[in-house]
Amino acid sequence: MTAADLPIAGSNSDLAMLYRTMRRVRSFEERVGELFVRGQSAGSMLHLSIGEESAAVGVCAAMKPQDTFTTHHRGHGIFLARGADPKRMMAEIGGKEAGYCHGKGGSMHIADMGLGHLGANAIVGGGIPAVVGAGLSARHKGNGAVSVAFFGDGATGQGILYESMNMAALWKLPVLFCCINNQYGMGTRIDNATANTALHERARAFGLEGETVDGLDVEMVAEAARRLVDGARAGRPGFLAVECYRFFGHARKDKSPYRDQAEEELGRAKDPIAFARARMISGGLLAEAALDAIDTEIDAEMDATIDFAVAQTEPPLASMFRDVYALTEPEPEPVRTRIDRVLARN
Amino acid sequence: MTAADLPIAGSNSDLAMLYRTMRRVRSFEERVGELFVRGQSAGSMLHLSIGEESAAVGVCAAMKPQDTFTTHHRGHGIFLARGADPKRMMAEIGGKEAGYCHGKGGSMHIADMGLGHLGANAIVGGGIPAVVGAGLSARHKGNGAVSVAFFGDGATGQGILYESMNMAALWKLPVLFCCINNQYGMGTRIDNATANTALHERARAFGLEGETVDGLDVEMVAEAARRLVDGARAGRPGFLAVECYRFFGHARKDKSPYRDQAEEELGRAKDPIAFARARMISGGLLAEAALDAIDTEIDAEMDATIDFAVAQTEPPLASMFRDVYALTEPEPEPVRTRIDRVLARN
Amino acid sequence: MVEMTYREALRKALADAMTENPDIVLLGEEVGRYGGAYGVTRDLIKEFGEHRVIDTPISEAAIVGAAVGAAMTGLRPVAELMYVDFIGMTMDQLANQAAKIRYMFGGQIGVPMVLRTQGGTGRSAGAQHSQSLEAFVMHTPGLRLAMPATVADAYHLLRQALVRPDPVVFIEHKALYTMKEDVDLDAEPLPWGKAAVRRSGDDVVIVTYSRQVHHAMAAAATLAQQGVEATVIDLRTLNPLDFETVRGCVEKVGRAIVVSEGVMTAGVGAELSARISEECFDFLHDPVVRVAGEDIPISVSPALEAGSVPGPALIVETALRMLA
Amino acid sequence: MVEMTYREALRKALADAMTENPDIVLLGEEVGRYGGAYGVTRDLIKEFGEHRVIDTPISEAAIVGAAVGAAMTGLRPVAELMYVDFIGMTMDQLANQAAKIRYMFGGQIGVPMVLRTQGGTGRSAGAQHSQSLEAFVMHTPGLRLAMPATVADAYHLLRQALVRPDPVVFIEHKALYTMKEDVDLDAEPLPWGKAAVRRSGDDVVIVTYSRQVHHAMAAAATLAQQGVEATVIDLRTLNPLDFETVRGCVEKVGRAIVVSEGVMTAGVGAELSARISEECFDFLHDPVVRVAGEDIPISVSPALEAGSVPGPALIVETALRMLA
Ligand SMILES: Cc1ncc(C[n+]2csc(CCOP(=O)(O)OP(=O)(O)O)c2C)c(N)n1
Ligand SMILES: Cc1ncc(C[n+]2csc(CCOP(=O)(O)OP(=O)(O)O)c2C)c(N)n1
Ligand SMILES: [Mg+2]
Ligand SMILES: [Mg+2]
Repeated sequence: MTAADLPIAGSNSDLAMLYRTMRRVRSFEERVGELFVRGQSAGSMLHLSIGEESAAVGVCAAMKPQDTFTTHHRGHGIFLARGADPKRMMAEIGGKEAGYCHGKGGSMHIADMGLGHLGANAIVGGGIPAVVGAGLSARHKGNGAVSVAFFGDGATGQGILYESMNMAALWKLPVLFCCINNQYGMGTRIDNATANTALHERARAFGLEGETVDGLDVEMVAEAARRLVDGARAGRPGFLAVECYRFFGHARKDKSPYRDQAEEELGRAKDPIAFARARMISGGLLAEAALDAIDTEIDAEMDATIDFAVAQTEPPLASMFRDVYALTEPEPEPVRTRIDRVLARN
Repeated sequence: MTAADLPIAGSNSDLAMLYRTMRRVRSFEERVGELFVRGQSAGSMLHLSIGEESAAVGVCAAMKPQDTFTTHHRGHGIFLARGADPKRMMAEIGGKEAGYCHGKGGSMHIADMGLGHLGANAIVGGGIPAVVGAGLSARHKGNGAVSVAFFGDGATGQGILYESMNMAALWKLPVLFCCINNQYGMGTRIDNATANTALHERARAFGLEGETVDGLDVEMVAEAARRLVDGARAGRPGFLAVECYRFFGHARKDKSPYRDQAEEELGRAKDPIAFARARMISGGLLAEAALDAIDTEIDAEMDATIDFAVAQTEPPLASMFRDVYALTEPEPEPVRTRIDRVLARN
Repeated sequence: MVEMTYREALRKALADAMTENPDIVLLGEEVGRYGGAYGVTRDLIKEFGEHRVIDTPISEAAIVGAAVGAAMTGLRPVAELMYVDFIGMTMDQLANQAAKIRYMFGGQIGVPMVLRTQGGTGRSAGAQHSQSLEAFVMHTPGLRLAMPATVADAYHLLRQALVRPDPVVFIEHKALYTMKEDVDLDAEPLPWGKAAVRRSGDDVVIVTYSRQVHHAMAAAATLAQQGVEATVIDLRTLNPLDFETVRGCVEKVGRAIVVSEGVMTAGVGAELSARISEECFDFLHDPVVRVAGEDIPISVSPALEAGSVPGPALIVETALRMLA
Repeated sequence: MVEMTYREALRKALADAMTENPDIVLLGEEVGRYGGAYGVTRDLIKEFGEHRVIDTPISEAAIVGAAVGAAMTGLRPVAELMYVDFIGMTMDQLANQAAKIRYMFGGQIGVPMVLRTQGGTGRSAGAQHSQSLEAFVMHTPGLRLAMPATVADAYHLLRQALVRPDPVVFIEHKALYTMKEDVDLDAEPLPWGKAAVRRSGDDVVIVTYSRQVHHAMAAAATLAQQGVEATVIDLRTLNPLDFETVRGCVEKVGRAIVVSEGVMTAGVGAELSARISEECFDFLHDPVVRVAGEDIPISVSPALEAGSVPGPALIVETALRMLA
């Protein structure tokens, strides 16, 4: 399946479609949480993007089929917004053979070349410089592709972000740096990680177009993203910070003891899905009932992803040695084989 | 010899003293070149600071005895401005036992704890984060020490600079980041390394006080440095870019084929020493003859550093195993000893 | 004797050392308010304040670099690297700065810092959160390296690391944090740099460290049931390396298996196997066998993850075949 | 046959490959206008333009990271790391990204890039510009590693690296750039991954690579004058490692010396010594001996620098004593 022949979920930016996509993201993330509770996930390092759906959906809506992107560890929503198959995603999160990466990558290492997903990354900032390289490829091939690096506010602590922004600006590459600022890096609130939280100012100081947008309104996010993605395509690389709030703990086991109730309630009140829903109803775009119907349909689709993932098989043990190197190369020699040879003399 | 009992050369900032110190730096650097030509230097990786004396001298003039600093690979002038013994410096550059580091460090790794010199570094950007740690120490001990990181424009390509500036701003540490912008990193002119050459803007975006000053006028540099060093001491970390020009090649063997005559002449015309000299004469501060006398005296002193260095002995071979670990620890076992043990059976 | 977990012992070592030495400061990601990703520094910020337990931005390179500068100016920093997998971002500050400063500067100054981190498999954390990278450190002159396997060593090695004059990389194992042991912390500890013979037997010597010590002990117990007596050596520190203890046991027994969780090729097992083969040549009845991690990345799939590293079964099987 | 330097051969390999494959781009510090710190890329920017020979800011981590992204999107990047000593800043992008992407993503995509760099002593460049750090790479599954010793290999191994499907770290030796040899580049080269037996002798096998091959050959010549015949194996690539060739020679001769310039502990020599001892156990008359760099940093003092690494004399001395 390639980006070309697949309907990029976000690429239609009318509000109903944006709502639907955000709703699919949230419904999926809720099911990821359930997969964990049912002990069917591979590990507990599962980072839900609930509360920041507008960033994933709004920015993906501005991307074209030939565009590419990398994400951070909290990337489920971005990939779904790009048109991922939730079943294969859930299977990967369960560490199953049917997953996007055959159970080797898991939640933090999902990728799909068909959709231009150059990979999620478990290293904070680790996926950022790749878009500079993708930008060089686009320039070289003249294929008009933009490459977007999605990362969190915490990644602004990583020097490689600045090295990458400097290169993109210097070479005028078709690149967008998208910072999903959910206010927290694990237990550290952004103002405990930096003295100036107006992150776009740094990008401007390096010569990039830099903006910050409120993630509450997905239409505003989509609009800002379109401006910056189109600018990047025209050789004006950019930076977009989307302000939102991480509704739940950092990973499945974190109950956020480090922040208080009041702050959480305030943060969760900034719900882009509820906001879009209200606007559609008040604007007479869609009636409550119609929206409920959409939600029910989506929840049913997402319920199925759990059953699918649970039903899948673990990758075969021998697959462990596959894909360390290209298939045309010999696989690494198993330790057992080496021990056998050493002990063969006996 | 400690900073306290040593007259910090730069610490007197009247123009005559600033001139004298700049002149000593240049005279020393010229002798370093001569040491190389005479085949008496340890290697050819010798980076002369000719043309950028005002940065070293102006900033050191703003520092106090308890202050500390790190430098980049082009750090001779900074250390001299701080009050280094040119003989021991030259001996180190010659790789001799009498040098500051007993011939192990050389030109790119001179250090002296007595003068608060935490070390020159051969890794571009490598010495920058140390000042954040020195800042933490000063905060912890309440000794009012400021720590200054000296580095070149090329180091602005290194992410660790931004990680360090972010920490310093976040923690309000007594730290100054001093970028000696001589317009080049090896053969790369600054505008081929970044899209925005107004480097202080980056520092400001991280929440630091940021300024750029023209290195032609050492008094202006000293004034800006005092403002920022005092600010840092008061908990307002800063960044100072000193604009100058690298008069000669990157290292001893580089003839700068990558830049044209015209540009070089323009650059070399920005000579902080000639500028200070002219100002003192026109201002009637010192007469030409008096200045010539100073120059002659300094040149004689610096000539002696070559003779001194050449006369020194190489470090004893056995010293190779010393100082890998503390003297209280056993030295690493020589390869020969290990081979002996293995072959002892024969 | 009190019962305590590996995590609690580490925390107590930090608390006790910080109480004794006011110049010890902790810095790292989430070490303060969050209490450490694995809870080792829980509540230390309440006890010692945020100027001694410093939450940092996500800047591994600068964290280590700041620790270097702090150590050079009179503090005794303990930098925490949340996962040893992130050492790649710090290798310049660690290997080119911390490790070489004393030497390059001719012995003028040392860098008495501790870099605490943790590694290993066991949590389906995937290729970038499950590695065992101690070989990088062992291959870098100037860096000391401690890897505690027991609760008592978690405490004592950390206390000892905090009085060493040189930089110490201290690698914990994520699968051991909840391990409980009865310990008497007042009992005289083994000296720094000394290996521990955890069990003695005359048939085969198993040389290992960190979590694999427990796999080796489990294997030894199984082997005993089959009449095979194994000596198990816990190296405790890889630099300094107590090869004398290894030599003594191997020369007596004549057979050695070296076990490490890190990938086999050019790993710690290679150094141990090479030294034993070179220096105990005339005493070996059989070639040294390396039991180590496969030369592959770690998968999130629990099945593949478990299959990628040694366990008791492989050690038992290897010993039995060696003695067959 | 034409006479050519190691540097010229490398440059020709890049030029020829770039002419054949328009997707090859070079990026790194000073590779363009300056022509490379050691002149390997001199004038290539004039020939191929600044979009294929890209001067970068001083950002090692992002240079490697950009090469990874370029390789994943259809280019064949050759990133230059000016000194292997700077690998510390790139280890995350190299070991956690380039090396693991194919695996983590289940084989969807590879990272066909080459990281060209140079290492070793010989220029009084000091502790941060004289290291031999190939062991870090050899210990990282997913990375191939080539280290040419001859002018012909400088050309052929680089050409071969540029058609490999996986990331290749290509480490040149700074002391070899000016070395001249007569080469016939049209002659069929040895296949990728095959070691070269540079000289055959029945008394001792010397296994090495890169610059130490020349020290080993010089030692072998001296030894021959004293009636000792040495086999000298040039491994050429450390991953893949052609152990079959080593095994064949060692089983025939029964004595082996492994030589590397990098520090001894946990280095490449350890892996080679361990494998030979483990796999050729019954054929060894004597223990394998490692001749390697001292476990110390490199000094700028020419005397100390030279004393820190192996030279022909130590190899000769070791062989003679082994055969005594
Ligand atoms: C290099 C690195 N350092 C630290 C971590 C541990 N870690 C994982 S996520 C995270 C917080 C990241 O915060 P942010 O970038 O804001 O992303 P978010 O989790 O908020 O989406 C940290 C510190 C890591 N995975 N990689
Ligand atoms: C990490 C690192 N990358 C590259 C180099 C090679 N190098 C040495 S100096 C230099 C240029 C530095 O330029 P700048 O920072 O402006 O200092 P200047 O030489 O102009 O004083 C380079 C690229 C190095 N020593 N360290
Ligand atoms: Mg965040
Ligand atoms: Mg410069």
